Amino acid sequence: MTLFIQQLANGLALGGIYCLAAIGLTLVFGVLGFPNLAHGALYMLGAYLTYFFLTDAGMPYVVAILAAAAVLAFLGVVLERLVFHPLRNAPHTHHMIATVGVMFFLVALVQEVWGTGFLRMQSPVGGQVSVLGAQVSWQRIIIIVTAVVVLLLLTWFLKRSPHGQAIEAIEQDRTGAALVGINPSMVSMVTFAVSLALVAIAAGLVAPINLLSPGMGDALGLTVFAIIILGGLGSLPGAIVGGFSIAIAEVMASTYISVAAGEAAIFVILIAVLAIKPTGIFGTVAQR
Amino acid sequence: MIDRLNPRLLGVALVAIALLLAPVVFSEQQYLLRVVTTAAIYAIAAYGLNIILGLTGQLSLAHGAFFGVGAYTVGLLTTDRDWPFWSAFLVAILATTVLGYVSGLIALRTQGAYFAIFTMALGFLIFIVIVRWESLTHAHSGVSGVKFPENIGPIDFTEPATMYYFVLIFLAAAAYTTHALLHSNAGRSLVAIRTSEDLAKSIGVNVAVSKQLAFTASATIAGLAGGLFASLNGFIGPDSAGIDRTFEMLLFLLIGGLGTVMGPLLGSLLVAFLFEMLQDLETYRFIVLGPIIVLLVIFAPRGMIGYLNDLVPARFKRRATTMPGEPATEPATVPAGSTTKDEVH
Amino acid sequence: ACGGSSDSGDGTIVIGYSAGLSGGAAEYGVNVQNGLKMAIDEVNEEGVEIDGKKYTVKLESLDDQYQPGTTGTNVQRLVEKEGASVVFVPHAGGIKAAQELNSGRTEFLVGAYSSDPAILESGNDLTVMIPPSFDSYVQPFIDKVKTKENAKLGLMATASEFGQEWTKTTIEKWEASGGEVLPKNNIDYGTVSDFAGPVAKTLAGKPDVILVGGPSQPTALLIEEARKQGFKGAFLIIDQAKFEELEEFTDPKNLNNSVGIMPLPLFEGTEKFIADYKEKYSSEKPVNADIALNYQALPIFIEAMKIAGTTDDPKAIREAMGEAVKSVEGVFFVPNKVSAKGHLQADGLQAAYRNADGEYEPFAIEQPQE
Amino acid sequence: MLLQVRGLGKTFGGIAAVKDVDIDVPEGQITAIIGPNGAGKSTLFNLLAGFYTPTSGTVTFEGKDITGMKPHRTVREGIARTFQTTQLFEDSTVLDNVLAGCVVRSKSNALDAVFHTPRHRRDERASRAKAMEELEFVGAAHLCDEVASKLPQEAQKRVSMALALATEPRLLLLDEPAAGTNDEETEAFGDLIRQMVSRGITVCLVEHKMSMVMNLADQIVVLDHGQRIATGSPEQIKKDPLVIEAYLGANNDQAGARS
Amino acid sequence: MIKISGLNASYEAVDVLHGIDITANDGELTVILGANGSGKSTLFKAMSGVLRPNSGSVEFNGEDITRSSPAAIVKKGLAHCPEGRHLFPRMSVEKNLMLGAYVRRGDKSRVKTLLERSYDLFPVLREKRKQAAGSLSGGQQQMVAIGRSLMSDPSMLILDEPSMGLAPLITQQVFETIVEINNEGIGVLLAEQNANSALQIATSGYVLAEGRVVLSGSAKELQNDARVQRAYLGV
Ligand SMILES: Nc1ncnc2c1ncn2[C@@H]1O[C@H](COP(=O)(O)OP(=O)(O)OP(=O)(O)O)[C@@H](O)[C@H]1O
Ligand SMILES: Nc1ncnc2c1ncn2[C@@H]1O[C@H](COP(=O)(O)OP(=O)(O)OP(=O)(O)O)[C@@H](O)[C@H]1O
Ligand SMILES: [Mg+2]
Ligand SMILES: [Mg+2]
Repeated sequence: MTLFIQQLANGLALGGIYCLAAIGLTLVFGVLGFPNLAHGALYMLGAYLTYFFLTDAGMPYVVAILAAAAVLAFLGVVLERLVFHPLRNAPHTHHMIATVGVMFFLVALVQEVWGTGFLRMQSPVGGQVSVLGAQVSWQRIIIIVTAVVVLLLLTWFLKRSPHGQAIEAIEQDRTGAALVGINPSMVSMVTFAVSLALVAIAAGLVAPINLLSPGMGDALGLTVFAIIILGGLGSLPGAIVGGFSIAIAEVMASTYISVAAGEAAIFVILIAVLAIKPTGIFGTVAQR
Repeated sequence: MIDRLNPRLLGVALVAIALLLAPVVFSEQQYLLRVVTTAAIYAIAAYGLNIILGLTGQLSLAHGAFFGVGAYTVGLLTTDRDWPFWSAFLVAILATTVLGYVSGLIALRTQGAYFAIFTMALGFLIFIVIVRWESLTHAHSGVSGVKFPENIGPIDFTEPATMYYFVLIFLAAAAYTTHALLHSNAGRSLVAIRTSEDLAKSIGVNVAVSKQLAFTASATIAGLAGGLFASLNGFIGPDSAGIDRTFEMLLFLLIGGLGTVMGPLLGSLLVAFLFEMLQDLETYRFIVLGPIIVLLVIFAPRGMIGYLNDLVPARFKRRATTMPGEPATEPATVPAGSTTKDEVH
Repeated sequence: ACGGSSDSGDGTIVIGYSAGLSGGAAEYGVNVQNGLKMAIDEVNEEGVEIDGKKYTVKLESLDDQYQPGTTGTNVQRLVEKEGASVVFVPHAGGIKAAQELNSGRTEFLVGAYSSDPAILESGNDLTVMIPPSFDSYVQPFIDKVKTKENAKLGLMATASEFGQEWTKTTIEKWEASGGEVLPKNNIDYGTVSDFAGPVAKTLAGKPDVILVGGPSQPTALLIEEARKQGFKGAFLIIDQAKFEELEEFTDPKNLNNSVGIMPLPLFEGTEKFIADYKEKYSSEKPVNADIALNYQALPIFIEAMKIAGTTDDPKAIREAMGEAVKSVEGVFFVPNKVSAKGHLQADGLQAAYRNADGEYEPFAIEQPQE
Repeated sequence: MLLQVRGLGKTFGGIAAVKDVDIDVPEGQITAIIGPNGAGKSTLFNLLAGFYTPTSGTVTFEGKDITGMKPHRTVREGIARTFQTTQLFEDSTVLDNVLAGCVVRSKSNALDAVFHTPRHRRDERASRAKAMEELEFVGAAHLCDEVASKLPQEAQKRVSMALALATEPRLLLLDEPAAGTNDEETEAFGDLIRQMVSRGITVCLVEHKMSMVMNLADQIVVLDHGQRIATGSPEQIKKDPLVIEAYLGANNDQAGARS
Repeated sequence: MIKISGLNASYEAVDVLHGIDITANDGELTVILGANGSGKSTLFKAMSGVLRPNSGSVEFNGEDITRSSPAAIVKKGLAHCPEGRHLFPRMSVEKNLMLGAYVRRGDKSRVKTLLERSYDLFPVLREKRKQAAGSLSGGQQQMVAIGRSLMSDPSMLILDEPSMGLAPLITQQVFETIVEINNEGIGVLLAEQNANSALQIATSGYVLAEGRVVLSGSAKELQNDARVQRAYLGV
C-alpha cells in the first residue's frame, strides 16, 4: 500500500515534469501548427543556462531560473524571425525539418560550451516530507505545484486575453487574422518568447532532480509530443490531463508489470486513444 | 515524343551514368563505395517515404521502424535461424507489408499532425520491442554475422561492387516505379488526395483505400531497404530502427525534393556526402549542419529538384507538367477557401 | 583530424578511433580518446623506428555517436582512407560491427575496449580485448556483499547491452550461491527523467543488495535516491561506474557499504600518471581506469609493429603482440601476456569494498587463465 | 426519372439542415434548386453525391438505390458535382487537374503503369484526349499548362466543370456555377450548361442568379429551412407568393440583374 | 479619403496592376468595375496591405500606408472584406465577429452595439452564433465576412463582391445597408459584378481592364457610357 502511495506521489511529480515541459510545446504548436522538434533541445539549453547563472554567475536559484527564462525568451524571438517567419507559408513538414536543424545546432553548441559530460545542479530546496508513509522531496512538490499553477494561469490567459484568441486566429487563417488587425508576426514572436521562457522554467525546476547532459532533452521531447497529442493539440487542459495520466500510468505500469511496460505505456495509451478518438481527448475537428 | 535536348532527361542520364561508374571511380576508396551503397539503401527507403508523404501528403514517422523491422527480420533469420539470405529477404518484405497494412488500418483514421505523432508512437513501440524482447532480438547486443546474399552462379555478393550493383537495381526500380506512378492513375489519385481529400472524393477516388495502399507500399519499401542494410553491414543494433532513421530519411527527402522522381536519390547522396565531409569537423559538424538544413528548407523549399526545375527552360515544362514539383500542402484539412498563400506582412 | 598525409621521408602510423564524441554519453568516448592521445604523444617523443624508417604516430578520430552502423563506415574510412591498420573502438556494438568488417571485408586490428567477454566469443582473430573481462569481478563482488545465505538481490543496472550482460552473469552466480533475485528492474539511465519511481519499486522488494551501474554520474544519483528512500543495504556496482567519479556527484557517505572496481589512485604507481594527465589536459575531473587502460594499451600495439617490422599487416602485428606485451611498462594492471583469443592479461588486479566508515578495502581479483 | 429523392433528411447536432425532401429529376432536363441562404441546397447536393449520409429518406438513381453510398461509388454510378467555393488541385496544372478526373473511368492500375502495358498506354492516350476535349468544351483549352491556383475565378470555375465532366457523369450537380461572375459571363455559363444537356447530361443547378435560373430551368425546386416549399416551371415559381416572400423579394429582377 | 497613385503590383512573376490611380472620398461610395481577372481584388489587397505593391503609393487620410502592415491599416480605420472570406473556420460565428472588433476591443459597449448591428443585419447569424463558422452555408459565411469587416468600425470600408453567394433578398438588404453606412459618413469602395445595382447606389466609379484604369467618372456618367452599358449592363 505504501508502495502504491509512494508511486502515486512519484507519478504526480513525473506528471508535473511532463506538464511543465509540455506547456511551451502546446503554445508554439498554436502558431506553428506543428510540434516543434527542437523542443527537447531548448529544454536542455534552458537547464544549462540555469546551471550557468546559478553556479558560474552565482545567482540565487529563482533569479537564475528567471535569467535563463529571459535568455530563452529572446532566443525565441530570434528563432521566430530567422527561421519560422520565413517559413510561415510553407507546409508543416518544412517547419519540422527546420526544427530538426535547430535541434542539431543547439545540442552541438551546448556540447562545445559546457562539454560532453554530465553536470549536477544542486537545488537550494533540499529535504523531503513523508506523506502517508511516502517520501516526497520538496523539489518534487514544488514541481507539481508550479506545473498546476502555471497551467491554470495560462489556460485562463488564453481563454480570456485577446492574445489567446489571436494565436487561434493565426493558426486558422493568417490572412484573415491580419485583416482584423492582428499582427501575426508580433503574436508569433510573443508566443515564442513566452513558451520558450516557460520551457526554461520547467528545465530549471526539473534539472536538480536529474543530471544535465547535452542529450537530456531527447527522451523528454518525445514523451511530451505524445502528451500534447493525447490531450488534443493546442489544448492546455488536455496537456494537464495528458501529462499526469501518462506519468502515473508509466510509473504504475513499470511498478506492477515491468519496466518495458512502463516505457511502452505512454505510447500504448496514445495509440489506444487515437484509435478510438482520432483527434485526442480534448481535440476537435473542423466540419466541412 | 520526348525532346532529345530535355535537360531533365539529360540530368537523369548523367546521374545514372555517375551511379553506374561509382565502383570504378571509388576502386581506391572502397569506403566511399560503402558510403554510396549505404546512401543508396537509404534512398530506397526514402522512395518509400516519398509515396506516403510526397505523393499522398501523410507524414509517417514510423518509417525508420519499418526499416528496422526489415533489417531485423533478415538479421535474425540469417543468423539465429540460419536461413539463406534470399528467403529471409523475402520474408522481411512480406513481414513489413503485413505490418504496414495492419497499422495503416488504425493510423489512417487520424489526420495531419495526429497521424504524424501516431506513427511516431508506433515507431517507438516497435523500437521498444526490439530493445526489450531480448530473447528474440538480443536487445542492445544486436545481431552480428548477418549473411551476404548467397552467390548466384558466378556472382559473388561479398564483393563490395557486386553488393553495390545489387542495391542499385532496387534503387533504379524504386525510382522508375515512382516515375511510373506519377504518370499513372494511381499516382494521380494519391496527388489528388494530397491536395484536397474532398475534391479527390468528388472525382471518384477511394480515399481510404488509396491511402491504405500507399501506406502499405511505403512500409514494404522501407522493409526491403532495411533487409539490404542488414546484409550490407553484417551487424545491426537497435539504432537501425530508431526515430533518428526516420528523421534522416525525411531530411534526404526534403532536401532532394518531395513528391519528385529524382528527389529521394539526389537528397540521400548529397546529404550522405555532406555528413562524410563534415566528419572532419568532428563535433563542430552539427553546428554547421543544423544551419545548412534550415537554410535549405528556407531557400530551396521544393528541394534540389524543385530548384533545378526552375532552371529548366519553359519550353520543356510542357512534358514536365505531369511531374508535380510542388511539395504537399498542409496535411490538416481546413475547409475550402480558408487557406491562403498571400503575403502577410 | 584530416588527411593521412605522410610528411618528409618519415612515415606516419595512423591509429584509428571511432566512438561517440558528440551527443549523449560522449564524455566516455572523449576520456578514452585522451588516454590514447597522451600515449601517442609520449611514443612520438621517444621516437618510433621500424626497420630503419622513422615514423610519427597519429590518432585519427571519427564520431559514431555509438551507432554501430556508423562505426562500420568510420572504421572502413579509417582503414582505407587514413590507412590505419589498428582501430580502437570502445563500445561493444561498434566492436561487433568492426569485427564484421575485418572478417572478410577488409583487414585491420580492432583495439576493443569493452569488458564484455562476448566480443572474444565470436572468435575473431584480429581483435585485441584491452580491459579485464567483467565476469572476473562478479563472484568476488558477490562474496564481499552477500552476507547471509538467502540474501535478496535487487537489479537496477542500466539497460544498455553492457548492463544487461552484467545483470545476467550476476543473477546466475547469485542464485548459484543460494541467494534470491528480485524481478529485473533495469532502467535506461540515459533516458529516465526521475529515478524516484524505479527505486521505490526495487526497494519494495526489500533487497539486501542492489546491483547498480552505468555511466558514473547517473549511477551516483540513483544511489543517492536509494539512500534517501532509506536503503541501508549494499550496492554492487558494475565496472562501468567508477568510485572516484561517483564521489564527485553525490555525498560520498551514500557510497558506504558498496563494492566496485578500485579507484585508480589506490593502485601503486598511478600518482605520476594521474598528475601528468591532469596537467596535460588541465582537467579537474577524476582520472579513471578507462583512460589508464587505453593509455597503456597503445604502446603495446606500436611495439608489436616494431617487432613485426610492419605497420600495415594486421595479422603480423597481432602475432607480435604476445612478444610486445613483455617489453612495455604501464600504469597499473600492466599486461604480461595475450591470450589465444586476443585478451590482454595481467596479474594484481584489485577491486575495492567501501566500508561503513567510507574507507576502501582493496581485495584481489583472480584473472581466469584463457 | 433519372433521380428520385424521397423523404430525404439530414440533421447536424439535432438541427435539421434538410427535412423530408422529395424531388424527381427527369432525364435530360435542367432542374434548378433555389432557396434562401442556409435553406439546405448544398447539403442536399452533399447527400446526393454521398458526402453526407442521410439521417432519413432514400435516393434512387436510374432505378438503383444509392442512399448513403460513398462519393467514390456515386461518381462511378454517374453523378458528378462541383463545389460552391471552387475547388481545384491548386498546385497542379489545368491539364493535370482534368486528367485526374479521367482516373475513375480508366481501367489501368498501378501495375499497368509500372510495366507500361499496352492497356496503360492506351488509357493514357485516351485520358489526355478526353481531358483536352473537355477543356475545349468549357473553353479553357488554351490554359492547359497554367497552374490552377493562379487563374482568375471565372477560369477556375470553367476548369472545375471540365474536371467534373471528365468523370463522364449522367447527372451533374452544379453548386452556384455563376457566383461572382458578371452578367456576360453568367450568360456564357448558361450556354455552356445548355450544351451539356444537349450532350445528354442531366443537370441539377443551385444558383442565386435568377436571370440564369429562370432562363435555363425546365423545373425549379424551392427549399426553405431544409423543406421543399414549391416545385414548378419558372413561370409558376416567379408568381408563387410563398417563394416571393421567402426568397425572391418584391422586385426580383432588381436582385439578379435583367438579361 | 483614400488616394492611390501609380500603383503596380504582381504575384511572384506575374504583373497584375499597372500604374493605377484612384481616389475615393469619405462619405462617397466608389464602385470598381471590371471583368474577371482585371485586378480588382489585387488592388484591394494592395490597399489593405495583404499584398505588398511593387511601386506607387497608397494614401489614407493624408497618411502614406503603402508599406504599413494590414493590422496598422485596420487600426487607422480602413477595413477590408476580402474575396474568399478568410473566416476562422473552427471558431464560432460570434468569436469571428468579435475578432472583427479586435482593434476596438478596448471599447466594450461600442463593440456590443456593433455586434448587435451585425446580428440585426443578418438575423440568421444570431441563431447560429455558437456554430463553427466553417460549418455555415456559403451565403451565411459571406454574411459573417461582411459583418466582421463592419465590426472594426471603419471610416472607410472595402467590399470585394459582397453579394457573392447571397440570395436575392439578402443581396437587396446588403445593398441597402451599404447605402445606410455610407450615409453615416463611412466611405465605401465596392467591387461588384452586379454592375447595375452597384452603379445605382454609387457616387462615382472606375473601370479596370487588365490591371489598368480604362474609364472613370461619376456613377451617372458611367451608367450612360456606351462601353459600360455594353460590357456590364447588358444593354
Ligand atoms: N457540417 C455542418 N454542421 C452544422 N450545421 C451545418 C453543417 N453544414 C451545414 N449546416 C447548416 O445547414 C444549413 C444548410 O446549409 P447549406 O450549405 O445546405 O445551405 P445552402 O442552401 O447551400 O445555403 P447557401 O445558398 O448560402 O449556400 C445551414 O443553416 C448550415 O448552417
Ligand atoms: N495568387 C495568385 N497568384 C498568381 N496570379 C494571381 C493570383 N491571384 C490572382 N492572380 C491573377 O491576377 C489577376 C487579377 O486577379 P484578381 O483576382 O485581382 O482579379 P479580379 O478583378 O478580382 O477578378 P474576379 O472578378 O474574379 O475577382 C488574374 O489574372 C489572376 O490570374
Ligand atoms: Mg450552398
Ligand atoms: Mg476578385
